[in-house]
Amino acid sequence: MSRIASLTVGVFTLGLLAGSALAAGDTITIGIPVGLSGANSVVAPSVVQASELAVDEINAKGGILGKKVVLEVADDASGAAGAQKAYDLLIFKKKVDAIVAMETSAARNAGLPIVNRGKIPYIYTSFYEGRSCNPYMYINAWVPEQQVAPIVDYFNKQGAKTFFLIGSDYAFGRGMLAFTKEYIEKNGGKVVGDEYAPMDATDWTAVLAKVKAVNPDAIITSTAGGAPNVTLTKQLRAAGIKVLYGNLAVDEGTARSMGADAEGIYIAGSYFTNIDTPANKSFLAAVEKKFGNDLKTPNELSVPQYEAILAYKAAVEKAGTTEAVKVVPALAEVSVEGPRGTIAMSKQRHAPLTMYLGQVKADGSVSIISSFKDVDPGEQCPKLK
Amino acid sequence: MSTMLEAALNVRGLSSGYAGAVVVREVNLSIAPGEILAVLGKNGMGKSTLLKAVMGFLPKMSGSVSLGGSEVTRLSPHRVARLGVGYVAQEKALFQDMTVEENLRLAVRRPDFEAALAEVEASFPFLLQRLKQRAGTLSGGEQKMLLMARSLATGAKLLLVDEITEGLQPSVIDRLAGVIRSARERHGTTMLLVEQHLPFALAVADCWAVLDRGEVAETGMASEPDAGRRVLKHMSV
Amino acid sequence: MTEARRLSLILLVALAALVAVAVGPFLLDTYSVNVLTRSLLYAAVALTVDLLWGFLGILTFGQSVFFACGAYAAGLVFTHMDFSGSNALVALGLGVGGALLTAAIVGWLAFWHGASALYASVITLVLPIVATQLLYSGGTFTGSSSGLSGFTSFDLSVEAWFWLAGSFLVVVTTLAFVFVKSDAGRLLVAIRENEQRCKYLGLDTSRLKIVVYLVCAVVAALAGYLYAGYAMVVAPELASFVFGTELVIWTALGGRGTLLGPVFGALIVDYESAQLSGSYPFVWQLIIGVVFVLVIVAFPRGLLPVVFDIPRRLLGWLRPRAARAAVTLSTLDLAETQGVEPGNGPALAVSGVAKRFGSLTVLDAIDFEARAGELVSLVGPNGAGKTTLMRCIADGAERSAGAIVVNGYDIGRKPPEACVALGVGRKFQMANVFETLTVAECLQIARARHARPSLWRRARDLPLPKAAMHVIATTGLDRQLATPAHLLSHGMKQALELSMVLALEPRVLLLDEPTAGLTKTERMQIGSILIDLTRKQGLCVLLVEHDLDFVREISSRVIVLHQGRIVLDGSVEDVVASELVKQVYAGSGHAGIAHETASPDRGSAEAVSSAKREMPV
Amino acid sequence: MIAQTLDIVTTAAILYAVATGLLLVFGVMKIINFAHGGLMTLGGYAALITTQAGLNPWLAIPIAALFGAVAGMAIERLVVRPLYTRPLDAILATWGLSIIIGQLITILFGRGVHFAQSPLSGTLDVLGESYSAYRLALVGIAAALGIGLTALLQGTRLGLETRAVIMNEDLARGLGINSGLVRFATFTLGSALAGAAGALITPLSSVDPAMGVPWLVSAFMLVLVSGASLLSLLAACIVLGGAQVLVATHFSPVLGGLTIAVLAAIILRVRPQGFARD
Repeated sequence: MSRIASLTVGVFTLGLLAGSALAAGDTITIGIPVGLSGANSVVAPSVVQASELAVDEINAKGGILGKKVVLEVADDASGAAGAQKAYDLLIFKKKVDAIVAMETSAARNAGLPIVNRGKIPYIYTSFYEGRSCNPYMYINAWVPEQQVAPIVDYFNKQGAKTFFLIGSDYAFGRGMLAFTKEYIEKNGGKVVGDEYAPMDATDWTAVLAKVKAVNPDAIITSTAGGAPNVTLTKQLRAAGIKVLYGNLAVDEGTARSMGADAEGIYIAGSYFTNIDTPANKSFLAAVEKKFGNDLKTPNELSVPQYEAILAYKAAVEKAGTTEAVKVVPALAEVSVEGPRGTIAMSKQRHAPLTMYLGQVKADGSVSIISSFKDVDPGEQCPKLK
Repeated sequence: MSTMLEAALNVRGLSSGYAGAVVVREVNLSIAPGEILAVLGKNGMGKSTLLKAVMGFLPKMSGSVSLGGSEVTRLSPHRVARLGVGYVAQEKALFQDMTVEENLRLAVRRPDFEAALAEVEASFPFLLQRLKQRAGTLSGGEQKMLLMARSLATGAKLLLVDEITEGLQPSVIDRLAGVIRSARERHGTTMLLVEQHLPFALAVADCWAVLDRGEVAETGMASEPDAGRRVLKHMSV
Repeated sequence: MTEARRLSLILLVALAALVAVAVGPFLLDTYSVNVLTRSLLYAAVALTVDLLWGFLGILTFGQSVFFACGAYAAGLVFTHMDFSGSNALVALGLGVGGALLTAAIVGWLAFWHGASALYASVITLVLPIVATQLLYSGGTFTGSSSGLSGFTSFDLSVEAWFWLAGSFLVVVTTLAFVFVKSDAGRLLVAIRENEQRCKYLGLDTSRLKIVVYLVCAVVAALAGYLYAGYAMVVAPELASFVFGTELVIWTALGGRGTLLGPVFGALIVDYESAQLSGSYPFVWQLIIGVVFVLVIVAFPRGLLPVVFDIPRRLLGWLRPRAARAAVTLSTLDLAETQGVEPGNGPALAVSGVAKRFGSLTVLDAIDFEARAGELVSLVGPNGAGKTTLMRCIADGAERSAGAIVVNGYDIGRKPPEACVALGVGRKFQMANVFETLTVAECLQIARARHARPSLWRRARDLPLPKAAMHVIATTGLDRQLATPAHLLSHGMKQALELSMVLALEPRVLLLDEPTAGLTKTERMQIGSILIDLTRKQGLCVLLVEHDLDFVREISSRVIVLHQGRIVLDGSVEDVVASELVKQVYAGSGHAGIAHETASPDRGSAEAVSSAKREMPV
Repeated sequence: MIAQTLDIVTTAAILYAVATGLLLVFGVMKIINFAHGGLMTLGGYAALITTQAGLNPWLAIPIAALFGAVAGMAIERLVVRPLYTRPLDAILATWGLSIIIGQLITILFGRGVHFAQSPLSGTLDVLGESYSAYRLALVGIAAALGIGLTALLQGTRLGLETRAVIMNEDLARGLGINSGLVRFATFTLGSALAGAAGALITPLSSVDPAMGVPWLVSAFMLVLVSGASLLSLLAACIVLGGAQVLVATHFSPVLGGLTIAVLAAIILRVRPQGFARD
């Protein structure tokens, strides 16, 4: 066999040895409780992929403090009971060093008491209704304060005076719209109606009847993800309602799958696939390369997951240890360069974010209309620094 | 003992009843084709139970039942019925909420419903004017006549009729008697009539059997002059 | 095995279980301790499902709501009022109170006189749907979908919580076990088996159901309260229909009506799901679904009994269930008899009673009186309305018009159980007993109205009124006390039911064809018993009977019903002599009996009745 | 006013379409088929496959019905038949089946939300009120369904025999009717209707493994208050569906979501036979 060949083989085996050597040394384990089943199971795969990519990249660069990083994924069934099992499994059986979680609020709340017992760093990476505070927890996704402004401001510019708010009757829906209402009125707009339907509602007849009755300039919705969101949009279109339509709960993927019905919907977020930055481009290239055809399109929920793991790496290296007492404060001081830009969870455990306003095109793609730099999360956890 | 293998109905050592209660004990009966047998006896002596057991509604604890030589002991009611047995229960024998016609159609399995209607016309012509009327709205007597008409219209070879005369006016009873006889004349239909109405029974039947506490206590020919008295001593006080 | 031995044995097992709980945390890893602590509490709720469904026959989808009730009481109080010893008590009170209130409303809806089992299930199905929705709409107060969390709670170690949950489960299970094996507990099975019979034994089954339902609600609420204290989080899914059905699934898998089955079912399935669902979430739920359907269809008794049967079949070392109830009967001395005092006037007075179904009149203008010590026979052809009349006397809600007075008390619109309290005892036509219970147990239940059954003990001796003892002795039932009723002969069943009714110490005894399907000797026995009851015991007996010979032997007086009316009320002789009665029997309406004088069709009949033909006998 | 009337009518139509299958099964077999929701989901996915295959969306309805029918046959033979004597157990077993169907679908198609192409979109003008065309179409479809079923029950031998079994099974058997076969046919038809219903609601909602469940309880309650009559079901749908719309519009959609269940429970409490004639 040729020299080059043997050389490559040699290098390859060396690489293997190095790898195994790394593996042999003790590792850092990151727990990923996520809704593999239940409501979140739609986005869960993309979240897992983002986590795997982050870990691969870290290990490729020699891990954290020379230790190999390992992932432990557990299903939280998108609910409280499942989350309790998942957190018990990760913290007390798998003995993870930290938890990075994209979950429903119910799952997060169910997990927090267990995190308190386990005393480990915890990064929550899903946008949510805000004001969830815990000494071990950081959040790197948006809250109403950051999400609502772009849409409402834009609608105001479009001359919208009267708004109609529609939501699912659950924490996120109510939280978002409560803030939205407040914000609209603060900016001289008028909320002519706000309606909440049951969380699993698939029939919006009555709500739409009211919308038609008051005929507002703009509609802003914040329903549960998946079915309710989709049924509302479909029925809204079927009812022939054609006013400005801002949707606080739809993600790029869902919008795309809705096809024609989604056209014209305004959505705000901290991440869209076509954000034109080198960081995002290289990120997309990396996932594409790693997962190829199995790739689940990165989105508002998976990208923060990716960035959170990088943030944990940074914090551990800053603290020089994985001990929670040192890592937790460090998390507030580090910042990472991610697809969404520079993210630092420096504001009362939350992160100022660059927000984008987009509109869904006929082909389902989202065109970015404008961006708002480093929108502040506002007063989230004044008790925690 | 019967030697007629082709007996239209042949019941051998039949015992049956409900939940552990043996109501019919070791009954032997056989009816020749075209013969009419009246089964008499007081209430609670097992007459209806006998019919239900023959039809297959009740489990047979022992014994066998055969129709025209073919064994039907283990068959379910609808199979027995399809072998040409018309069963007229004592109560709830009509679909009250269905029309007269529907009640007829349900029973009539042969394709030519017209022929069935012709049969009805022969027996109770008034029913043809009431085809679209709900059976439940017919008077008690009319309902019984519909029952009779229905069982005849099916062209059944064997009819099992349970107290068709119960609570009927004499005129109606006479009419039924006439119909039954003429039907037998024209089609040679075999019949087993469970009866408490002695005169009617003896008028239409060829022979009779009295059930007492589930057992055949006595049998005889309707033509015998003392038949009435012999039956009567089992019947009343 | 004496009562004391039996109870101490149960206690011993319970103690063993407590020891297991005590050492648990030292043998199990922290993870298992955490998971099991919750499973133990779920198991306690599954236990209540079993009590309601497995024993009482009420399929309930709503126990989750009571669990959530306790949990949310804690969550709400600790969140909005902060945690403190006193607040903990307030929360406990609210949780239990809330559960009781909800259960009372549901009970009132679901267990009213004559509500079907399906309807009861429907109500328990609507309950969680409503509850969950309310929690969702609670906004920040209930935390809506996110539930409540981050509240402080009892500062106990994980181990302590495990011990608490474990001992709670053991205690509840033990109490439930002792209860269902007790005399009172047997009532549940009786109600499931044959609620109608229970009512006619004077038991207010609706009330009993509601009471059990309330208790189960409280147990579930307590479990929920502990859950919230331990998990420090409450979420709407605790109240959900899904959790409700999960409880049913665990119960079904473990084995309904076994108490231990559901407990282990809950523990194993919940613990395993924690292990496996992580790796294959959907497959796991698929497996659960398949196994569940399989069990329902193929092993309705659940898996625990199957597991126990295998060794029993193979080795026979687990001796089959010891012959139940070594009960000794004794005659109740007259001092203790509690039957109603004979009121003044006739024992039974029926005036102007009528019963109509829509336009159809089954009974009309029925008037008669019967004295104590009188045996009145009701005769008449089918459809004369005899049984209907019985029903009207035994259930105030039955008749359409008229009044019925028993022992001087008007029964008004009272339900059967209340009529029994006035001294009415009804024996049905088809022997109506508790098929799966033993003779002794059937009799005990018949006495339950008088001798309040113990909630934890099994009575060893059963004092019965003289009349009942007489029946039992003459029929030899006393030799079959431990035989399950469904194994009795028809005659014995009739006798059993009769003695059950007599155990009520009735003043007015309604007997619907007590001799139907009996052998000659059995009929004679019943006859002599009836004579004794009336002549010696001074009962007033109303007897529906087709067998006029029998009537003649025993009866002082006969009432003939025909087409819903009384056609004759007199002595047996009057009846025998009566032309009318002959007509009634020999052929409705037609004059003449012997065929010579019979219908004009006769002649033609001869024409068709052909010559000699063999009639096999 | 007009809009609200239309809402009530269309809502009733949807409920009617969803509940008929369940009613048929309940009427003949006296058991509640909790797999109805699962079968609807199945129908929804059948519609999805159909439209994705590029076939005419209207075809989705018969194809979904076919899927439902086949599944129904299997269910009746394997699970329901042994449980005729245990109605409460039948509820549980069929509930278990709906879990199985849901999980199988999830494993095959994933948990994601899909969309079947709608056969009809846009709005129509009704008395100056522009209204969803498909909802209006549903009224027609539901009516056709009702008329068709009535014709089947009133006009055909099978229908006649089915009604006979509903009214008095023993009598029917005595007249030579194979009630076992009738039950089988009925369950199959009921399942087919469930499948069709699933296809019918896809344009209004998304296609996901849980799509049938929210409808199950409403359908279930409607059937309980209707007994075994298509006519009383119609009445129930209009009254309860109407109540739902009114409550949702004038009070809150949340209460609206509970209206049918709660009202039905109360109706049954005061009048056990519900809307059915005594």
